[in-house]
Amino acid sequence: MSEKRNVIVRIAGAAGDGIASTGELFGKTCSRMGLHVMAYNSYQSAIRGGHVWLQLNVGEEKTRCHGEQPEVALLLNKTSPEVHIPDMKPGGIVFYDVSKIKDDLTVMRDDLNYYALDFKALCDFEGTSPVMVNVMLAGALIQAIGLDTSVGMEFFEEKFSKKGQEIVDVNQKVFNAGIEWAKENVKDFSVALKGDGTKRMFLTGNDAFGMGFIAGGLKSYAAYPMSPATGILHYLSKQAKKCKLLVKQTEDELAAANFIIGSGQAGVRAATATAGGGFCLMVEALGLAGMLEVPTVFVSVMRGGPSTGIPTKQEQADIKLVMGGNGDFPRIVIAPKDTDDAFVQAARALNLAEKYQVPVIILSDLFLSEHYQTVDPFDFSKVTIERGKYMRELPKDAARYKRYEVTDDGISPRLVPGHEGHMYCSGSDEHDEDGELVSDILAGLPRAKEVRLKMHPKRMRKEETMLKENDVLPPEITGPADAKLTLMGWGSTFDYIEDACETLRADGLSVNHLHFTDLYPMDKEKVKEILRSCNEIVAVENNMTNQMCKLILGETGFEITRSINRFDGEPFTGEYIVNEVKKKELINA
Amino acid sequence: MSEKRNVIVRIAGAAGDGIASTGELFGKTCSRMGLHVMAYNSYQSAIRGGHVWLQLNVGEEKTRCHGEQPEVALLLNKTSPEVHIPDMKPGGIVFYDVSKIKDDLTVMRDDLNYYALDFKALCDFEGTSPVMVNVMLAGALIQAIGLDTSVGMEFFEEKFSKKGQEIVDVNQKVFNAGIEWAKENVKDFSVALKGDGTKRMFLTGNDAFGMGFIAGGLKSYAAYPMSPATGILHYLSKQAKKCKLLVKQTEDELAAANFIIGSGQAGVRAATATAGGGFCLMVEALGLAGMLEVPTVFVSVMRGGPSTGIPTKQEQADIKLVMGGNGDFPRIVIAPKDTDDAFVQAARALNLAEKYQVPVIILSDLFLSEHYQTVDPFDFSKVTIERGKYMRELPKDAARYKRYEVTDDGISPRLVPGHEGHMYCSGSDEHDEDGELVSDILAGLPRAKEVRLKMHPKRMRKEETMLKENDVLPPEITGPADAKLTLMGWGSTFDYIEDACETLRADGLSVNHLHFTDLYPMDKEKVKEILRSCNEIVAVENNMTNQMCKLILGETGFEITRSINRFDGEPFTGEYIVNEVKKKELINA
Amino acid sequence: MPETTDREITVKDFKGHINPDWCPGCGDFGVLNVLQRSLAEMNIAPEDVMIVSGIGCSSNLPGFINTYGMHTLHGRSLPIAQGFKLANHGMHVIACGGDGDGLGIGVGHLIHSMRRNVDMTYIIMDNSIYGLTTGQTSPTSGFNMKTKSTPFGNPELPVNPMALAISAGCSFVARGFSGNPKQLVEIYKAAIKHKGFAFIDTFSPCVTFNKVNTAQYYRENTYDIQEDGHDSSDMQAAFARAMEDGKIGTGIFYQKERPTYETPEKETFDIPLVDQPLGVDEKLASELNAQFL
Amino acid sequence: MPETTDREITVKDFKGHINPDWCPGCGDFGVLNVLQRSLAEMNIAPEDVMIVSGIGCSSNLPGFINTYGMHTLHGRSLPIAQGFKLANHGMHVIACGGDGDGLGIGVGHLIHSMRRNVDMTYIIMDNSIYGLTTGQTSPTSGFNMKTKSTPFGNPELPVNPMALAISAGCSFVARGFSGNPKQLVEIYKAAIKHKGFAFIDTFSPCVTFNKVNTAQYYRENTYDIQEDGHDSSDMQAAFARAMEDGKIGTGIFYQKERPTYETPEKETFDIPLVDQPLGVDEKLASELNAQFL
Ligand SMILES: Cc1ncc(C[n+]2csc(CCOP(=O)(O)OP(=O)(O)O)c2C)c(N)n1
Ligand SMILES: Cc1ncc(C[n+]2csc(CCOP(=O)(O)OP(=O)(O)O)c2C)c(N)n1
Ligand code: SF4
Ligand code: SF4
Ligand SMILES: [Mg+2]
Ligand SMILES: [Mg+2]
Repeated sequence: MSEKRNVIVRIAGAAGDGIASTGELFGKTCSRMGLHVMAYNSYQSAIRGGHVWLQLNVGEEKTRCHGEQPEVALLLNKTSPEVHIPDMKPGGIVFYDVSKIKDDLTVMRDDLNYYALDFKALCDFEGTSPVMVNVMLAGALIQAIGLDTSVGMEFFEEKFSKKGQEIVDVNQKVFNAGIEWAKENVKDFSVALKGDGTKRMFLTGNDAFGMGFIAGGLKSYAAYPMSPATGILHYLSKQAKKCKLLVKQTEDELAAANFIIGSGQAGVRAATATAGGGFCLMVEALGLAGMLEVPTVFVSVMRGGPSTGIPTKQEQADIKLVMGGNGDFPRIVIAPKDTDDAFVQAARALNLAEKYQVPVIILSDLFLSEHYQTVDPFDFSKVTIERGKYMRELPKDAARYKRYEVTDDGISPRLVPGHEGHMYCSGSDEHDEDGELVSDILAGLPRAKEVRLKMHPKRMRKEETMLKENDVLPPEITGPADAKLTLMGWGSTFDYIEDACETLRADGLSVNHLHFTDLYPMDKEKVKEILRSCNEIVAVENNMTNQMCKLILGETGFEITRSINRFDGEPFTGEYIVNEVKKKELINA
Repeated sequence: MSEKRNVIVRIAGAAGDGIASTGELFGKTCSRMGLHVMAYNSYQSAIRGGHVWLQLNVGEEKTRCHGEQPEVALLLNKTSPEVHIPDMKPGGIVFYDVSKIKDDLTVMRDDLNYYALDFKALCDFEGTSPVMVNVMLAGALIQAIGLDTSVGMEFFEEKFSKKGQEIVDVNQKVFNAGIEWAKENVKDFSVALKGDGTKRMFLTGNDAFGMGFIAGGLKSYAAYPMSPATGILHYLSKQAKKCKLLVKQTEDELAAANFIIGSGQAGVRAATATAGGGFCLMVEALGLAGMLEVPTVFVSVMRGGPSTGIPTKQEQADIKLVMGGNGDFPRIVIAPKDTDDAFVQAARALNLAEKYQVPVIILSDLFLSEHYQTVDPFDFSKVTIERGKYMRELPKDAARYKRYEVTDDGISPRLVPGHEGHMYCSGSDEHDEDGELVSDILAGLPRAKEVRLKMHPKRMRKEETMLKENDVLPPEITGPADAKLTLMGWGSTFDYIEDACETLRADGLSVNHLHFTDLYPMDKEKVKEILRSCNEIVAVENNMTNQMCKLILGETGFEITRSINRFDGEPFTGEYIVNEVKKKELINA
Repeated sequence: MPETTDREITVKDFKGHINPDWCPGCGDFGVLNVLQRSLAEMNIAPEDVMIVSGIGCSSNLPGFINTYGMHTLHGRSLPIAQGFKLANHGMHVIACGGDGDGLGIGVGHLIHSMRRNVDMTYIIMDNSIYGLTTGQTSPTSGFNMKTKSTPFGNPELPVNPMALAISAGCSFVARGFSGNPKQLVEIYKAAIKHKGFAFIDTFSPCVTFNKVNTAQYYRENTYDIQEDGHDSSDMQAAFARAMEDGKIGTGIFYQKERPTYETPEKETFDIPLVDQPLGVDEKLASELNAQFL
Repeated sequence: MPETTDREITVKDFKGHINPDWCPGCGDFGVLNVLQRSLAEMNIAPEDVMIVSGIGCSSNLPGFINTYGMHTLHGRSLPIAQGFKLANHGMHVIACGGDGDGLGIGVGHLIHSMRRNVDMTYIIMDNSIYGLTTGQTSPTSGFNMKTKSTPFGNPELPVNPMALAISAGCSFVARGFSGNPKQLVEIYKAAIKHKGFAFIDTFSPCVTFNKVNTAQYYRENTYDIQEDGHDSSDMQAAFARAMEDGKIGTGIFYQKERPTYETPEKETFDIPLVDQPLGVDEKLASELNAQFL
């Protein structure tokens, strides 16, 4: 990819300046032209004000990274120049409105091209308002970098037709004013990106989770709003009628987690999502699901911690959280690697939850859940629904059903409630195969110990079965197997690390990439073998304390001693990792 | 201790049969005579019925273990013989009442001495009721093994004088009936224990925690009842007026944990206690205390898990729980080793919490918290109160106070609210040195990252300071340093392992004991060095999955591969460990 | 709305496999009996009933009755019961538990459940004490009552479950006493029949840890509000009864049917979710994709 | 009871270091202003005030006022505030936050705080929406209201904060509107003066996400119950006002002083805990040991 086939665009302003809608307009323009977009939204926990920016990397091939240095910028407010001008790539172009930004920007840097538009003059017609500055600038931008302007026109139709034709018209006129201005004033820009004409979806990881859940047969979803997980709730709420989903905003996370346990016990596929602080409130229910053996899926979206932390910023520091709970119980932890994978893993999680009758945790993060990206339409037909030992009925002459029958694989046949003659009670206390409580029937009798010694290992045995049945994805290596340096990552850093590896290899360095999607359970021997096969491992973690390295060490005894960490609230980029590798002299090629 | 200087007594029956009061009577008799008692209560999560037993090991020297095979038994109900006769030591003696147990017990075993008393006949006077059978049998027992019967008489005075002299009288008469019967009917029993005349306290670990807290300057205690932590609430409630404590039973654990954060912020020493399920509900507050840097002490008492689990049974499986929380924040985890240590560590925890302005977790367990034991009166004068960088006022001309000033040791001077001119707000969002929220003042500006990069390490640095200042107890080795086999344990298993080591050494084996009281933070190098100095380590954990081994491995990279585990709900005993060592051929002496 | 069955159902059909381990004389026996009778008299089949409880002596009930059951977490029976009910509204769902469970740690869920109005029944077995944890103060313990956690007297006003329920928009609000099975069976039947969230606070004395709120106390201090002419459709009157000093009213305080939770979402709930096919067909799949194109 | 000060206090003394980042026009500005005015008019010194909030737009308030503050967890301001107040009752403690914070996730604490009656003030800034999380339904969102999480309409009845508070035994129950500062300042002053737990639900419109409960809506649909002759010592009347359809009453619904939480425990609270010496003397130590001898 040394040939220039992408462009990085940044749109910056205050919250409320229309950053998101400009981004949507721009992103859709690209995705409908068949271009690839990777967008990152740097926003704040304040509704208005605060400084916010969106960065889009548009390319003719898949762009793995939102990039570091923008080449094109739309600056929407007074604060923007001081924040973003220094970041610009030399020779980049900057659009702004003279009423918002009055300073002479060339004083800051003279190696950029500045285009100052005058909203009042250019859009001096009825129905406009200063909040539409962004629309005008978007027109100029889209024209300037040679994209298809007709998509924008459609976009306003779709977006505003419900609000009335006048709104559509005025937006189109303002947009057009920007286009016309650019036609006249913008010198030829070096990039003219050509799409392949295939329309792609432009969506977030949260949207993809929602779609994966629907594809995987979700029927009950309960959640309490919490950034950056709320997108799933918003998405599913909209689909509720169409897809016949129960979507419930509960009074808190305690209720949400327990609600899905009720639904799971009834025999429907159920999920919830939250972020760190909310997941803290679900830990007790997680153990309940483990003990009652109720299939449930918990999405936990990481954001900057601890406590409320930096709620709209990126971090990967909740491994210890999702591994918590009182006592031991089986669970699965999956950290999807990108937007496509979010779709796949959501559906897979529902299958695994039912097959093993355990809680499955999908560990996402702010970046994965909220960044926009172009992806090909999802192939729903590839999703299979496997319900494991699920039963609605028993044969007429069946012996009295045992809900928690001890089996070799630890998984008991599961008859869901409603069937005549085989009633049972599921209890959070230790119980026997019938579900009857040790403390009710065996209180203090020596047999209580025997039951305990059968039932506790029965549940824990499921983790072994997962490994035996190859239901746990081993870490995967991309790049040359014998590379001198291995960058180890997990979850959403996949694309950045891939991007960094490509760059490093292009620079002649010998690197590969070791990626974990499934975090727990971990196949000790297999993982150790893979780790040992690497020459020199450097962990790349979006946190301060290398939580993944500690998990690997605690599970396998393999110690990774070097790492690249970022915990300032931003996601990595390929460039960031490349710089760190070089700065730390991690490799002598 | 090869000479027989102790006796193991078991009292068994249904919940409600008066096991606890018999135990108290018996225990006090011993402790006031200057004997040593270690008692374990095997009870159930049912108020009445269920089978319950209490075992007391009484000795002239410290008894470290409640033991396996009882030599004397009081059987109070019908179910008792089948459960307990098989456990008895050959030659042991059994007391029971003929109205409750009608079977011929010699059929079960003929190597025991049975004493069948007849309550109706012996206590045929006014005011008696069948629930007093235990009192009569206690009289017989105390007489039979040659203890001082006058303590019992005092005991009834103390216990019942408020209820009226008749109650006292009838109890004394029934007690005496047992004594007289034993004088006539019981053949000489081989043990006649002699106390040293020093009165000792007879109390539980929970009582000791409560006393340690009071000694350490606790002022605010909030909790929600949960076995096996409730004893602390009961103890402190009683002392509230006398010691001027705020003792609050809150509406739930969420409230309790947050309540003490409020008190801690106000500048008073504050603590809470709960068990696993309740601690799950405190995890969010734990992170809040970490972020706001509020001194707080959380006692988490482990019991059988997962979920409600086996609520009145022993397990050590909550390490992952107390290490949980979203994001990274500093904390301290202490697992006291015995009743004396409970007192010491409770007071120490309050000091560490204030010195480091962090949450401190005391990880107790059912056995430590609820078993009764004799200990010497606590030396309150040895407890010092160290408040760290605590301030009520600032000099008149002080610069504007920064609550979260960045310091080398990570600890900021702490002015508690109420002082003129230096108001601040503590926020759970990432904040600057003044406490002002990054998202309020620096939303989206590059300086937000700088602040984050200063403040997050500032907090985490406290863990390094703890190690540097030797505030973390390294694991301790007892026994010969060069032993062939090392038994590694943590928390309340201290005495069992000591007991096992003594027995094994008496058998000529070369063993020592490596014990962790402080679990976290862990001094990687120091701990590794100590672990490496051992020849062959076998972990002894009261759980199935070796949570402590995983913690050690994850923190230090040192792997312990062999272990003795017990997770049937019972605590270890020295004998149990000895048997496992021998059965597993863990050592060839 | 779940149906009754054609089979003939008797109390025996609800007899559990294990004998309750409550203390002899515990009020909870009465609640269990009345519940079994109510279901039998309504001819509801055991397999059509799910009983969900929290943790506490009272919460052991589902283990002692022959229906489907879940014995869950302290304070969390209501969200679980609602998650179950909405996933399979073909079944009758009954939640039960103690006063600590429902009015202490669980009161937040209770308030929200009442306004949500899922079609289910909730029985609190109210002994004004924490039984299972051996006698601490509960949200319905009287002001100044001495308990293990308040040896100098309870410093808080007790909650008033009737007033709270009426204010929270509960569509069926009643109070009974396990020592008055004749009245209680009628209340439980009316509650189960009620379309919407039905709440019954049931006095169920703890003989072991509460020496104040005894069966005798309730026998002497309660009266039947229906016999006293109370109009359960009158909310103001219901509130006044709830706030009465002196004798304690039992009976149906307030009842008014309104759309249940499922009503506005009838497209989703036309048949129970558990009976619906999983996943989406090709057409719907491409519609879902198209939203993002 | 915390005191007022001898220094002369003005609104300026309460001006914070940072400018609120609320959206222009947000109702929360009005609440902040009125609170600053109330404290100044009562001549309370800034250092004698602790303001504790949860999480939400409204919960950012403590960062914008010059008093001591804690900005804590969503739904947990009340336990923290009480833990603080009882540890240092020499200070005025005010808790505040949103309708989601206090009536959604936090409603359990609210109910128990009301019956507990710690001497403090609690202000809910009620915009009938989840503001900070960008517009989901809240416990006071109207039935059928369309929000991001209920695009087909809210299927739940809203909570009635006034009725709930009266039923929960709250000793001071009021409602105000940030667009009516004249009335609101009087309510806040009465609340802060009130000995016991004072609760004020304050309409504080969200201009960004709630297009229904706007300032204009409240201007047109509220009336002053005191002007209408309401007797705030009459609980039945208060309940009736709380249940009114049509126009929405503002003012003090109910007020009745009763012993505060600290009263029965006066031995402990003679001086603020924070001013008491730590640990025990020798005599008390040996008494404590003696209990177990
Ligand atoms: C989260 C949590 N906190 C505390 C407990 C301990 N606990 C068990 S039952 C109970 C209260 C029992 O009182 P109530 O709900 O009134 O039921 P009762 O036993 O009186 O029937 C408590 C606090 C628990 N199991 N889980
Ligand atoms: C435990 C937890 N759950 C969820 C959130 C996310 N969250 C932040 S504010 C908020 C609700 C905001 O609504 P409200 O309390 O009414 O305050 P407003 O913003 O409207 O003033 C939520 C759900 C959180 N911070 N913590
Ligand atoms: S302790 Fe009380 S509530 Fe529990 S079973 Fe016994 S009598 Fe019933
Ligand atoms: S989103 Fe609403 S509540 Fe939040 S600051 Fe803006 S107007 Fe106020
Ligand atoms: Mg109770
Ligand atoms: Mg709100």
